[in-house]
Amino acid sequence: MNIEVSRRRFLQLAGAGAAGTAIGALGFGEAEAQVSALVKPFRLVQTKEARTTCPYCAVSCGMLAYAAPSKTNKGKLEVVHIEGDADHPVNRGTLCPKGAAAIDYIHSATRVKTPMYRKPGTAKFEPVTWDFAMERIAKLMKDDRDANFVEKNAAGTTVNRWTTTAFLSGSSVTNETGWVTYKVARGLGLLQIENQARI
Amino acid sequence: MSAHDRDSGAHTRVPRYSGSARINHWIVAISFVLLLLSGLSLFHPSLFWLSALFGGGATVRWLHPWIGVVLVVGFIGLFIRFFAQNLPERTDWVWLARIRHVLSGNDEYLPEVGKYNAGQKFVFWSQSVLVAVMFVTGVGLWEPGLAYFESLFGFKATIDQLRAAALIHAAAAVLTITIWIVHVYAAIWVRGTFSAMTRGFVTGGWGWRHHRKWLRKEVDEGKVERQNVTPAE
Amino acid sequence: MSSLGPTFGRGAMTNSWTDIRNTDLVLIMGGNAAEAHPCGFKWVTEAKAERGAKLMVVDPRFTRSAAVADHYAPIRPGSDVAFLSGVVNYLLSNDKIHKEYVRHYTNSAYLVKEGYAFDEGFFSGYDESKATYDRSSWEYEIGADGYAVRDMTLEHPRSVFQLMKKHFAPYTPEMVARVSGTPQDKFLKVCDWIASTANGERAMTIMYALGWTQHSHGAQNIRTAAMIQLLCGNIGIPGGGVNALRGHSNVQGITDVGTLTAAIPGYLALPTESEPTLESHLGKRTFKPLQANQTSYWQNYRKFYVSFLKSYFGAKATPENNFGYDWLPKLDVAYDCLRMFDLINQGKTTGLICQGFNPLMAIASSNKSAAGLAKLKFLVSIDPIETDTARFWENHGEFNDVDPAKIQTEVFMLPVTSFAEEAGSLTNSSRCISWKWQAADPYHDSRTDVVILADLFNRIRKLYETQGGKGAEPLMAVDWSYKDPAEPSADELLKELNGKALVDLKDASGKVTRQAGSQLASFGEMRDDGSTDGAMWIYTGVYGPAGNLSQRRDNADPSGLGVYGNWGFSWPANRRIQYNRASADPEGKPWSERKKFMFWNGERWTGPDVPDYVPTIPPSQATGPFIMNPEGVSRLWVRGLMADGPFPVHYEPFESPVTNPVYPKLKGNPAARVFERDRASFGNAKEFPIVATTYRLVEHFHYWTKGVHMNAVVQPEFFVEMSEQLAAEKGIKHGGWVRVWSKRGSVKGKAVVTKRLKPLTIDGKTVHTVGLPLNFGFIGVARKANPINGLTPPVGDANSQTPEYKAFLVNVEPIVGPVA
Amino acid sequence: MFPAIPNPTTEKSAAKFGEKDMIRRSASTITPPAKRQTEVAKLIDVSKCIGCKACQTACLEWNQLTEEVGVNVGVYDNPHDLTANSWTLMRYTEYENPESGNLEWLIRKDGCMHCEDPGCLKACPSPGAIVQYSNGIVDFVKENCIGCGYCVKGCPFNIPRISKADHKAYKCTLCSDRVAVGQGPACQKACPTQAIVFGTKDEMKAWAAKRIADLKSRGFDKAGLYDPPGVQGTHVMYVLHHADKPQLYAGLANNPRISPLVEAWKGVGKYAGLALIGLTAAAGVIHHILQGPNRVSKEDEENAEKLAGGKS
Repeated sequence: MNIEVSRRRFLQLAGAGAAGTAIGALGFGEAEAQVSALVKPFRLVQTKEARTTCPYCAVSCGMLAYAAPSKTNKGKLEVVHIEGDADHPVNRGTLCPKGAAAIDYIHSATRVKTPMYRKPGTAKFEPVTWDFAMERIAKLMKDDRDANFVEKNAAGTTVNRWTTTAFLSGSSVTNETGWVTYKVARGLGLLQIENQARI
Repeated sequence: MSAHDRDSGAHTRVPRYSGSARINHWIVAISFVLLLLSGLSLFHPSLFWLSALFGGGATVRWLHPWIGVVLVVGFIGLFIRFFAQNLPERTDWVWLARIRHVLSGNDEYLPEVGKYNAGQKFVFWSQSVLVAVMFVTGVGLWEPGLAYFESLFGFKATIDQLRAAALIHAAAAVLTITIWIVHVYAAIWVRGTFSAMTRGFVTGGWGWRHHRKWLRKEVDEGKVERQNVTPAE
Repeated sequence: MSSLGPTFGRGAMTNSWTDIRNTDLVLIMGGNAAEAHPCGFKWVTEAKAERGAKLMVVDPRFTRSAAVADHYAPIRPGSDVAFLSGVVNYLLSNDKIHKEYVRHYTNSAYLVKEGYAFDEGFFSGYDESKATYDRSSWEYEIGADGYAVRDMTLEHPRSVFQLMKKHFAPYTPEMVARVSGTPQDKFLKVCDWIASTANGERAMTIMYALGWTQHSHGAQNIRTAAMIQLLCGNIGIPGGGVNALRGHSNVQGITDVGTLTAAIPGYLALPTESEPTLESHLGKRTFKPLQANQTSYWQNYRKFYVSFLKSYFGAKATPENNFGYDWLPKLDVAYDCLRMFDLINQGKTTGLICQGFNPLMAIASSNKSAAGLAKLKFLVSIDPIETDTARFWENHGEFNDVDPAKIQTEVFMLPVTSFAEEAGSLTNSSRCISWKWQAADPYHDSRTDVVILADLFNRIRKLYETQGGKGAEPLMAVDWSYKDPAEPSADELLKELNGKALVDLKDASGKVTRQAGSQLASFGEMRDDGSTDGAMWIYTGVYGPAGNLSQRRDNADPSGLGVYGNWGFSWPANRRIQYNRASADPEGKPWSERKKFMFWNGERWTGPDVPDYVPTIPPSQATGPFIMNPEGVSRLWVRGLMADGPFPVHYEPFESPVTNPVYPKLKGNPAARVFERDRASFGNAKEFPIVATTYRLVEHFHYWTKGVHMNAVVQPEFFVEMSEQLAAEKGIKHGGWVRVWSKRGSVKGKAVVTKRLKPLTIDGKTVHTVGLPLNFGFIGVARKANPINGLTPPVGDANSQTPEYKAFLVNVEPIVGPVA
Repeated sequence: MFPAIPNPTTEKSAAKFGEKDMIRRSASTITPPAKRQTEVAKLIDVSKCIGCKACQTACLEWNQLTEEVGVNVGVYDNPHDLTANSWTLMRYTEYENPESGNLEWLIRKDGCMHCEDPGCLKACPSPGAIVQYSNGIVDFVKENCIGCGYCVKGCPFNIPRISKADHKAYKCTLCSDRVAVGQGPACQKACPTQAIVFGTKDEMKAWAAKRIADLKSRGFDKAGLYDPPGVQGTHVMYVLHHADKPQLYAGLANNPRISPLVEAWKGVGKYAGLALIGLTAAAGVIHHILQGPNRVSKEDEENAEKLAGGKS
């Protein structure tokens, strides 16, 4: 029994490449065939590792996500295990009860799989295509904007604002997503933009 | 009829157990043997091979308690049938006091005995108690069964109770097996006994020798049958 | 954040998670770090184990933070200012302050101009009819040289120091006990331990979170804490700081990016309609120094603003059109979330898009929110998981008792990728930007937020292109010149946030310092003439010429002080401890060997961190360490920067069991945000005698993990925590069902009767507190519950508009539970 | 900070221990290997534990266990007890310390202690269903388990649980599959405050000593290590602030040893029982040899006939 206790210093830019590499090349068949008599085989063998960040609180712990071909979502890689990144200076490999269970968030029973639409007055959601959903939302927004956009206020100042639609922005999205959100929401002239910072 | 009966030249026979009593007895007896074998397989590693008779340890684990249930149900039948005749009497103490003569086979020095002698009554009562004990403690060891009984009776067994149950179950098993050996041996040693549980009859002589008071009662009630012809088995 | 900014200059966690290991004393108050930030809390346990640090927890409940504390003091919800003011008074009246620090690094010596006053809880300038202050009298006396007047002896009666002594004098230990219910011995132990750090030898860190912000006087809670740290000299030093432990994994980054009603990325301001021209906007914000030789970094505001406009409108932003300033929407009023839901409830807002947001659960007064949602024309939920909001129209029995047929809202749920299915950068609570890599493919039909929003934007723009419509010009002006307009890459977007040179940048001698097209290495390179862009100046450097530094993963720590300077990139300019110049004395020498961090080596500022300072300014110039502030020093007295006063005052919560014992004339924060329509929804102590406070549990994250199986396993069901005394009084059984109701709503749950909550004696009267965890709702795999915000009051903090979730009034009764 | 164990590799690597390192096997006699591996241990520092249950979810996640969503019964303990799917559990105790007057919230992570002298293994009747490796890990081998539940009674800490689904016994494996590739158990890796650390048993004892010194400096005079000698020590140990009163911590055994009942049952009981049975049988045989059968004589029959004849 030899536990290597030295801290590993990790190289910069050490994350895994993008997902979706040829799955066959990873040799999962072999891993599944391996059967050990007593001690179970280590289940991360030949999975694909990527360094990600916990989606929950603002400690923003470093996580390692291990992916393998999905059994239910054919042709796609899905996460099969998550643990803390021991190289991360803040969390040092640890995770809290939420981070340690984050795989169940990915595979949550209430995960939305496909665009869903609820018609006025009905009692259920129905699946729709992306195209239908996006076209309909764009139309609803344009109608509202056309009806309520204010180019100049009473004093004649150019104000270019649209105050009848609100955008609540998530605080667990990436900075880049945040910037796109900002650009889109402000670009439309929205003033009712908020995130979780205040609450 | 056994050779012994022929040798003794019996001409009377007395019904001792009805058909249903015999079936009842043999259900209990077979259950007992199965329980003994399956129980022993879990009792000591050197006997684990016995589990193979049942198809492996896992089968033993689930089968043993169910056989136990069969035994308990059967035993309750026996108990109801026989408990009245097993109530202690004064003569039992005399019989016990003369246990030396019992072991020597000198029945003539013993008081006249009813349907059961004190030894049989001891077997009856001790097995009755032990079956009850085995059942209660057995439930404690019975994984799915325990949960059922717990919800049925609204209690939660503590781990110490369960540990005690395991010990008591094992100790009771040893005792019950020991007493069972005595029971079986007595049936073997006292020749002429087996037919009571196989065919339901004993010879009059057997009754005269071992249970004379009972024989007198049977005679009074006219239950003794004459046999003029030597049986031809 | 709206209190740290006015005090120190920037509104973010001053130190880093890993720096907490350098502390000697930790105060957790207004937060519950062990439960809300377990992996950050590790550094508290580390400081305890390795440095012998002590941990104090002040909380209405004996929390899991308190479980590992050296000292626990109970407090009534909503009385933190009184408690902390008591500490300030203790430090001042016992002269246990870090004198030199206070003299040189705070505005204690500044004279306040004549006319400023404080009387019976009110500052000068209060307008009762508008419930606001005219803050013009809250200013310094300005000398003939144009600079603020100081008295370095701190003796002048109008010096901030003397005003402060007077202001805090009423908060004696007796008063603290009366208001907060904290036994005097427990309070004094806190004071004593804090005072032990009022020197350059020892450090204290304060860790807080929403337990301080979510009050009608939330910002003032933090202000008082910041003052304590300044009096002890604990800002800018390792192991010190006022550390705001933020909620979501990228709430810091998203706050930086500024998806807030009045923000522009990097803490610039969205113009108001009273600022019709670019100059009128910039003029108000380009602060001149208030003292000689001060950095007053906001002097560069226009460079950052113009660079932002260049990123936002691209080539269309020219000097001739004021870089597109006219196209920006102008505020008539700030639309914070309370106002947003007030308008939704009034039917004035007709569309709502929720991106990773569950407002039905998260916003105060859920019943008001639910009624509002039903008036919307359309609602779009962009979330990996189903939210209660997205299903607000669905009947869930007593947990969401609505009639779908009567709700005409069109609702969309758009599946979005989860955290593991996308790449990009996140900024943690201590401002460190780090990259995450994509681990798996998008789940089923889900798409990234970027793809969804780009699609939406492109579709709408196309509609305007083909059909025309109102306000088409500003919409079309937005720059969208991405390589793939349908899917801007994370790499491209981070580069855009960082900024680049648009033409060759030259120094005074004409030498090219940065070639056209090259990424900027620092915001110091930004220009106000349109020759640079950069959407968010504070992030400049994260993706400079050397590449994407958020991807750096070198966890070397040569100083052993937990700096990790080459891990990711910490804004601003990769500084890990803000205001770190204050770790040295005015001569530039460390306050002590024990607290050595940044120092002047005779030629420049050096040390393990990047100096939060111009590295070549010698100590002789007396440039202050708080470079964002025009004073160069921090503010014990914040001038007119806060809506409810330059000094903190104990305000009772809007629903309080007692009259304000310090200033009986005050009824709540006089400047708090309340809509007139909502005033009737406050309950009184007669009907609702019990104080309630809401909080999250360590097993759950807000409203997400009720849909996460394992978390539902370890904490399956809503409950109500209460003391044994209250349970006995009400005949409530441990584990039995109870109903809790306020003036606004009602919830029911199991009673957790505990020794960890105790009744307190407030102003002579016994006050009970119940604890209400917030993590449950009607969608998910955990047991269903009513939204806890059905109980909370619609009142917001005067500065941040954060609702008062942490202290309100309820009543409790035992009930027969549902048959299940 | 106890040094973090490096991240796992996804490359295949040889297991660091296996069948050859077995030192005990239930209901079997085996020859232990000549050389023991370095003993490993998990140290649970109760004084650092914040009761967050990260260990619980990490355990469920790594071991791919699906536990039921329960209910709240007025306490933070969820599930309410160990189950076949919950191999570890936080147990919470509110204790008002009479000496200091302070409330203490004692939170103990319950689970298999990996005893040096494992009662479960001793009680197990099924050969090879429970094994102990020379590094100290006590592991259940599902294929050999018959689900009898004797391990539950044999365990001095009441840890194993029988699955209602497959009727096999389950408990913490100390993540033997992780330890076999040089990793620590999942709970240890997750633990946010390093209240759980993992290493060689000697390292753990040394680390515990440091923690105990810190606790003593904070007024916990009775702080100490829980490595109970009654089971010859354990490979999961606790640092307790009140080592003199382990029962304060949700009934942690004061002086755990294999229950005398179990000892009686599985130790001397086995032999005494078999002996008694054997002796009884032997007595019968001897009696029969010495005494011969007890036969009914001709006279008996005649007397019976006479009796019957007289009456009928």
